[in-house]
Amino acid sequence: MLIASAGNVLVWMVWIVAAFACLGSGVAVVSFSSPFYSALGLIGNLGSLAVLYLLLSAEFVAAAQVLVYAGAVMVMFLFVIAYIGPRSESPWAGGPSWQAVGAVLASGAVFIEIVVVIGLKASGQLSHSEHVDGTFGTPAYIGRLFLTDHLLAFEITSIVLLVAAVGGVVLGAHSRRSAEEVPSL
Amino acid sequence: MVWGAWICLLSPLVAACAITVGGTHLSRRAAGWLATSSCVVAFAGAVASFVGLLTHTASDRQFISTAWTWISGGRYQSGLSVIVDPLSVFMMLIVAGVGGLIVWYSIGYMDGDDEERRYFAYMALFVFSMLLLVQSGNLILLLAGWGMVGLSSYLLIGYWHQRPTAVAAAKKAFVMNAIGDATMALALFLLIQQGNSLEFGVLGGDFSSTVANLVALGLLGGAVAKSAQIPLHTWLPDAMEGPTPVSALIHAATMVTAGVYLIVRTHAIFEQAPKVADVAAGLGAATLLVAGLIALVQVDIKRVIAYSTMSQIGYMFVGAGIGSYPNAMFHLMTHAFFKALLFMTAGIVIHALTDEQDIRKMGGLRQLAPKTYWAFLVGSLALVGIFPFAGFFSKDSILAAAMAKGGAFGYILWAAGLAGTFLTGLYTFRLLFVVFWGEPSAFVREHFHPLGRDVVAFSLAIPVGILGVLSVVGGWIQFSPWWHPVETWLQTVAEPIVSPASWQEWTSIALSLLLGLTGIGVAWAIYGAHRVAVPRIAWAQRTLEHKFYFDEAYDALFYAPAVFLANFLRRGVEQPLIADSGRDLGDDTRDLGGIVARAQTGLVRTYALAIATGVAVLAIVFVIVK
Amino acid sequence: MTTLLICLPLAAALIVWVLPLNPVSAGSLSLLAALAEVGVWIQLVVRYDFSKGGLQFSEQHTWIKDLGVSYHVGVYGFSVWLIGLTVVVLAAAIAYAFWAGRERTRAYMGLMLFLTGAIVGVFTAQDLLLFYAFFEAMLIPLYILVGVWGGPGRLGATLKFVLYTMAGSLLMLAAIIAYGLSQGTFDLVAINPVSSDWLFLGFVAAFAIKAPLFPLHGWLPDAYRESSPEVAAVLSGVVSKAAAYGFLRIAITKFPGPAHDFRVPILALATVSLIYGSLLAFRAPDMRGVVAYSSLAQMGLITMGVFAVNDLGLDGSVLQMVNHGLVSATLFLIVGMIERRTLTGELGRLGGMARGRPALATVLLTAGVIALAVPLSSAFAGEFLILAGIFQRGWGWAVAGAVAIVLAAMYVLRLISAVLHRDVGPAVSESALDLRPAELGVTVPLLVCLLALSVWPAAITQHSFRGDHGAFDVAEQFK
Amino acid sequence: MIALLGPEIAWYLGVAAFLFATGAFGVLLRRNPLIVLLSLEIMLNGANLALIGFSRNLGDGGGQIFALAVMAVAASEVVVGLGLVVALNRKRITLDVDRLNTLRG
Amino acid sequence: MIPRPHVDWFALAPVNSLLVATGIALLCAVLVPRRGRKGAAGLACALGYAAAFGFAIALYVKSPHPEGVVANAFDRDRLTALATMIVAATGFLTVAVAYRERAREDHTAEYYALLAAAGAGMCFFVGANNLMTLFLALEWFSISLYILCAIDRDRIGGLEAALKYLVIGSFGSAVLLFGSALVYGATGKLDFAGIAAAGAQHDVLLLFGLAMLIAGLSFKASAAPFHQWTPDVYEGAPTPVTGFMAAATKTAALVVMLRVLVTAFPANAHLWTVAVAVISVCSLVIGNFAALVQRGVKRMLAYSSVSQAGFMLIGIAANSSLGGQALLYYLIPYTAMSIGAFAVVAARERELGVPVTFENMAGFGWERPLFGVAMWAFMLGFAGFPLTGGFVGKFYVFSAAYRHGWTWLVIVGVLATLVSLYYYLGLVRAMFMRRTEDLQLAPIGGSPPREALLQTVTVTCLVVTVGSFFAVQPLIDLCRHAVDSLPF
Repeated sequence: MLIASAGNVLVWMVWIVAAFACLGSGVAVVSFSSPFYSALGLIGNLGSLAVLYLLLSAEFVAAAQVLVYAGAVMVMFLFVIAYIGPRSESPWAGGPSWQAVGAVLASGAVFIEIVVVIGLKASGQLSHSEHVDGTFGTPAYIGRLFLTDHLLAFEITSIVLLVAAVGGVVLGAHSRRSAEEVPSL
Repeated sequence: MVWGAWICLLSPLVAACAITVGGTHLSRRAAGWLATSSCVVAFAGAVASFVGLLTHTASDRQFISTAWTWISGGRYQSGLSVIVDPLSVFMMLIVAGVGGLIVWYSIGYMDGDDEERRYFAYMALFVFSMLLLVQSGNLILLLAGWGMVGLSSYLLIGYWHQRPTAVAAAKKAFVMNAIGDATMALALFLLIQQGNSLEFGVLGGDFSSTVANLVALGLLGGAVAKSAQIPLHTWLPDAMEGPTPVSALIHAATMVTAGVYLIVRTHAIFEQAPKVADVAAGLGAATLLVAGLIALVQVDIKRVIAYSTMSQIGYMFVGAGIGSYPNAMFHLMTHAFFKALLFMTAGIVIHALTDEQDIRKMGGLRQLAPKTYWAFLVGSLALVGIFPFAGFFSKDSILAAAMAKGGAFGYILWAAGLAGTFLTGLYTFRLLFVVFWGEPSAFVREHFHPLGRDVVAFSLAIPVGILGVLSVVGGWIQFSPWWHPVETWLQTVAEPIVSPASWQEWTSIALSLLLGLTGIGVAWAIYGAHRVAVPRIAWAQRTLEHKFYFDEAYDALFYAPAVFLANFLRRGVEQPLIADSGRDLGDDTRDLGGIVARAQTGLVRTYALAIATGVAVLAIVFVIVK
Repeated sequence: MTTLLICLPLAAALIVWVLPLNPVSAGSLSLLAALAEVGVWIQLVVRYDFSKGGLQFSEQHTWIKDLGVSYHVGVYGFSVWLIGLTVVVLAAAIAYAFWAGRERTRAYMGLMLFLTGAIVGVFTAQDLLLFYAFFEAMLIPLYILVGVWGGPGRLGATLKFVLYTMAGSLLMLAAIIAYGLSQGTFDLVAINPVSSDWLFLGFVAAFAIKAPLFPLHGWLPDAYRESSPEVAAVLSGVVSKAAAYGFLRIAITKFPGPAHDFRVPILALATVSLIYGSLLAFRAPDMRGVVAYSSLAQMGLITMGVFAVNDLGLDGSVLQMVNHGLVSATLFLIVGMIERRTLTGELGRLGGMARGRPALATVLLTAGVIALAVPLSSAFAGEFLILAGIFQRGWGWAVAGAVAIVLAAMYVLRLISAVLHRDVGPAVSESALDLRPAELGVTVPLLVCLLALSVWPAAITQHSFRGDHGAFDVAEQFK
Repeated sequence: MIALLGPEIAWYLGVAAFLFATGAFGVLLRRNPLIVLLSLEIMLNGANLALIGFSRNLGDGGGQIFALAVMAVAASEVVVGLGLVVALNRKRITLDVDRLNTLRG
Repeated sequence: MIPRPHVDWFALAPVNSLLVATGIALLCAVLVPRRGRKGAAGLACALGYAAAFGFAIALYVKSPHPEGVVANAFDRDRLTALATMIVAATGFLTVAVAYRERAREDHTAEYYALLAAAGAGMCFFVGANNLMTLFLALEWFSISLYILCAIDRDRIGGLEAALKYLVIGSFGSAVLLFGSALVYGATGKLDFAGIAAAGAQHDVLLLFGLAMLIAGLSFKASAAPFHQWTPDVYEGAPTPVTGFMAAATKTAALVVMLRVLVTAFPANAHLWTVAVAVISVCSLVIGNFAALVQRGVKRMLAYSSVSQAGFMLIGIAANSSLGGQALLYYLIPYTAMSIGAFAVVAARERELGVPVTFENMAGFGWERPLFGVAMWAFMLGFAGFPLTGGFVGKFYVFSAAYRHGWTWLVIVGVLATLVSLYYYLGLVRAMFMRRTEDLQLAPIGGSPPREALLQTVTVTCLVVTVGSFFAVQPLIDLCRHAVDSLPF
């Protein structure tokens, strides 16, 4: 009992740290003026999210998050930023434009609405979570699901990645005759 | 007999079509002869019908021949039918006979005109229309003929279409007549509603007095317009813009008397609406006086005769209005003779003076054209009603009938008629003296050229001669105190509702002769012998010269408002409201489009904002509404 | 038979479009097709059993089975005459276009033939949706015909024309959908009359714009002025009749109740159109204006006849549809012929054309006097019946009609004298020829039709509704 | 069987909502396409957190699978997005989405 | 041993044939020499689409009863089959339109590979039976389209369009995704039938998710107010791709919207019918009004596609079998008209070498009568004139709305049609009523070659546009059987 409640307190503490890191890094991403710092913020965000995933018994997802996202995707980001050179932009300069006001209002509204909706539900279904067994979220568990119930999703994901790869080739490759101007149609 | 009527009706139409289609393949003279001979054929047909009717007993003299159903609407239908009865045959004879003479006369009169063929086609068309009017077996065909004569009259008045005055006069005539057509049509609508038929028999039906009054008023409207009676008379003097034979044929002998025919033909309804009949008589009396007065100051030879026509038709209206139908018809016939004669002699004068019509430039023609003078004199005497000329026999019996009608109204009509007789004598002989007496004026000496001895002259002279003879002897067929074959002939169709006593006849004869002669005498004193100066009363002169301001009044009352209204609608409604409003609406829509398109900023952030807003709104509505 | 009538011109249009013909053979082929269409129509008249009346030569094929829509065509007694009007006027228009020589002959002729088929379709469709389809299909060639071969202001004119017309038609489409679905069928013969005011107004809106009635005639002056004469002839002569036909076939027979309730406002609009059109025709500065506004007036009159909803009015309006169709087509063609010679339609610059041009004068005069409904003409017969019919609904309407007759005399005579009479106008040169044989060949047949109808108007009035009890039943309900 | 320790799912969802809104805010506000892409990632991450939260709440693995798939998709989008940015950069175009407004109206 | 689910290869055959085509085309990029590359890849792509079309027909015939395949992730039913047919036909025609495009020769093979991949994604999308496959398939074809927009990297407009499309598209996807998450959270299910069966219709999470799903799908269907990317992307993308997007994307998005709403949210119909109706009205109003002032033809067509989406949404909003039939029927002439119209635009573009505006369409109708007449027919079809299937389509959607009791929606639709006439007929006016002399441009390279492919495509589209007017009943039967797979 004591262990359980101690575990609970521990989880709470971890959650608080991770959640605030997550929120803070999220805000940082959108508010840093340099894309470089934003990208770093995103890494923090992904990391803290991985912790949250762990708390939710999603071990494999958390691992994938760190490996795929924080590893591969962010590297690509940083690489591109480095390639084109970081350009700073001051999002708040020049006083609030109607676009900025709209942005605050719209995203604020969405946030508040979701929170209210969750709050409405908080005492119901969301207040007690199902008990899961130890295999929940393990790689084996995920792998089984991928090969049975979600076989198709698994396959499609690969196709999406393939398409993206083709896109990367098409868009990123140096054109062989970039100097010549070809009629643009 | 019935076939005679059809031949009579159709032969002028055939001629008209043939001339139109023939075009230049037909020589000008041939066109003239074609038209004339078609009238002769028509006359022959009329005679055949007349003879045919004579072989039947008096009570059995009505035949209706229907070719086919001309028009129908549900249960209402009317045939293309002609009626052969004493009244129609009477009119057929006059129309075809006098018409034929006048067309013949035209061959001479119109000789050398550019578009003779057109003229003769129109003339033939007119004769057809007039015959249709008098022969039609039901009211709608009557109305059809009514309109067709209006059309041919329009065509003929405006024959010299390069003259703006002629065109304007033609239009005026047509529009005035159209007003009459319209009122007549309304009367027919009412008849259809009441009786679902337009046969003549329906008029004898049992109508409420309102209906009878309205129908009679509508018909009277048509009659008044066609016969140029007050208040729809103003077109007739202007119509003198047409060639003189046209004036003789249409505006003297036949068409303008159609109103009288109409009243006689439809007398059944007028007898059910005595007040309207009185109105007809009253209008006739008013017209005969007004026209007589205006005629006194006219300086155009044809206009004087035109006003005299109006005045004489006034007599006929009085006769028809008081129910003395045979007398009205009889006067119609004699009037056809002498008025055609007058116009044709006037035409010869005009022809001889190279188309001059102003009597102030004329004078002394008696010496230059004695035969014309004598013909004109015969016509004038017949017009004034001097014994033994035609007018004497017919006019006086109308006056007697007015007297016989009795009552204050009857005597007023009678008095008006008598006063008219005096005026007739005065203006007729004013014209005669001014034109023919005295020394030839400078203008006459310069321009007069006598007729030759060619076809032209013969075709001018022979019809005049025939009409001259008819003007002398034509009246003798009826002398109401003693013999009345016309009345007997028309008895079965139009039984007179007044029969004057013998003393009334004689009183009227005596007084009207006396007054007619007085009029002639006064004219002689002023214009013939120049014993008395022309009396000058400025305001009266002005009023008469302006024809009692009828034209001005109509202009101000109807034409000007119509034009004003039309212009107002064009500038004030059509342009701003109808034409522009559509465009404005279109422009506004496009502007709206511009606003919408401006929301498309090209900025990706705005697009995202729109989506976010959409989601926020949609979600909150869903959650709230559930 | 009916399908043949619809499809013959459509097929001919396709052939003319597809085959690479030279202008002369394309024109001759089209004319031949138009004349063949007239021949088919004559066959139709001969074989239609007028003593039996009712729907004949009907053909029905499934089109949209689920919603009760079918290709159902057939001919009523009165539609025989409207079809006749269509084929005759279109043949004349095609002949004139051929003679006058239009650029891009194949396209032009094909569109005219297409138009023929569409209009015949309108008059024969016995299914609401099919009717609408043909009603709209008319607009397709007209848009191009006016917009491509029209005068300098053609672009604005077509736009206005199409937008006005479609505004009405689309409301009608809404009404058709509501009506057909609520009744479970779109078949015009089988569908039950209803008493919905809104549906009725939807239909009336379409027809009132197409006819047009005041104040919905904004498209009319421009469209009639800017289109080529033969197209204007078809527009005012035939296309406007589709609206009157709609009033007759749908508005009053399928909506007896609302037609009764709205009779006074509709008659008022019709009367205003009549008087307003007449007055504007009287002051219009050009020939086309006169004919255009007189068309407005005449459509008002025809509408009055239809909404009299009695035997007289209906018979009269059918007759008058044919009359006005023929006469206004003739007038527009003559206007075109005069414009070819003088390069203007302004009355102020014309005049004195009668002298030395007897054929022109005769033709214009004949058409003119029929247009003003001189008694004994078929137009008179039509107007007489209409007004006699409307008289029974209230004498005031007939009086207004009678006033308009007088106004008609005024504007037609003004037109005639401004063109033919008085001094020679500045735009009229001595070298302006009389009508050529080909031009006579176009106008005279139309006039002959009119004269024949004048001799026997009962040909139409007696052979329109006999045995067809639909209209009479409605008339009964009004009593 | 393991019960959920620590905060209830609702808290996780709150974080998810905040992330989603923050990401959206970034897209709406930022002009640098790179940062816009990063913001999009934040949005997707928010959604992923929600999926995994629900997955845990329901004890159903579907949400996790979904989240994994989303990761792959996000990676794909990034690849294409970065490719576009590079291509634009090669055209010497200022990296500012507000300058990309030749297509409008 | 993991029990592998049964894979119904036949059901996946259309998708697979397109995937094979993608693969072959990609191989061509590597293996075939430069000269033959375009032909080989194009052929592969075309064959892929043809095979997909054929398989779809077979599927339609063989799948009278709907069933979920591959662990219930994909629907094998006639709705899928019909939608696949439309998409496959569209893709096939697009290949033909694209083939002669004057573009640099760099990435032709990839071009056709991506075209096939996008088509495969759509074929998958229309058969998606759970939220996950739905999202993934959406991304699949969206990403393909992003790349296709920018395939010609020298065109700045293309890049701009692609970036905009990507940003906004991902934003929309994220919304859709979050919505899916909420629905999943509320019901615990990802598959549509399960969502419907969970009985959570009053759950606020579900409602919120539904709202986001509707927004996300409306975005793909380019319905207002989620449409703003449409004009920019349509204008910037290569014309054949634009045609493909206008026709196929819209088909896929609308069919899926119909399926999702009807299958997964029947109990919330009172909400989403109204929402869809409102979105449809917005589309009609905004699309039409904005189109009024456009000068560029592609841009006008883009706005017109917004308003057309509005019309088709009416069919969804009706929430009835009739509405479904109306939508599916409408799609047939609509896709033909879209492809055809963009093919004509492409033809003019290749003549002039500049973007096509109303002004430089002057005289086109007379110079190229086939294209002119076809364009005329397409415009009339968009405007809902008879003799084109557009008329019957409008008739059907209005009928559906009326049956649903929404006469007001019919009125709005009617008024929108009226406004739309202005620009549709405006294009006809530009083509036929303005003279060539008004044109201030000299065509590049003299008289353009007669393009048999473009002409064939145009004629095909013309035949479908006009033919669907006459052959209504067969097509409606086709659509009715397809709609029968949905639980109305």
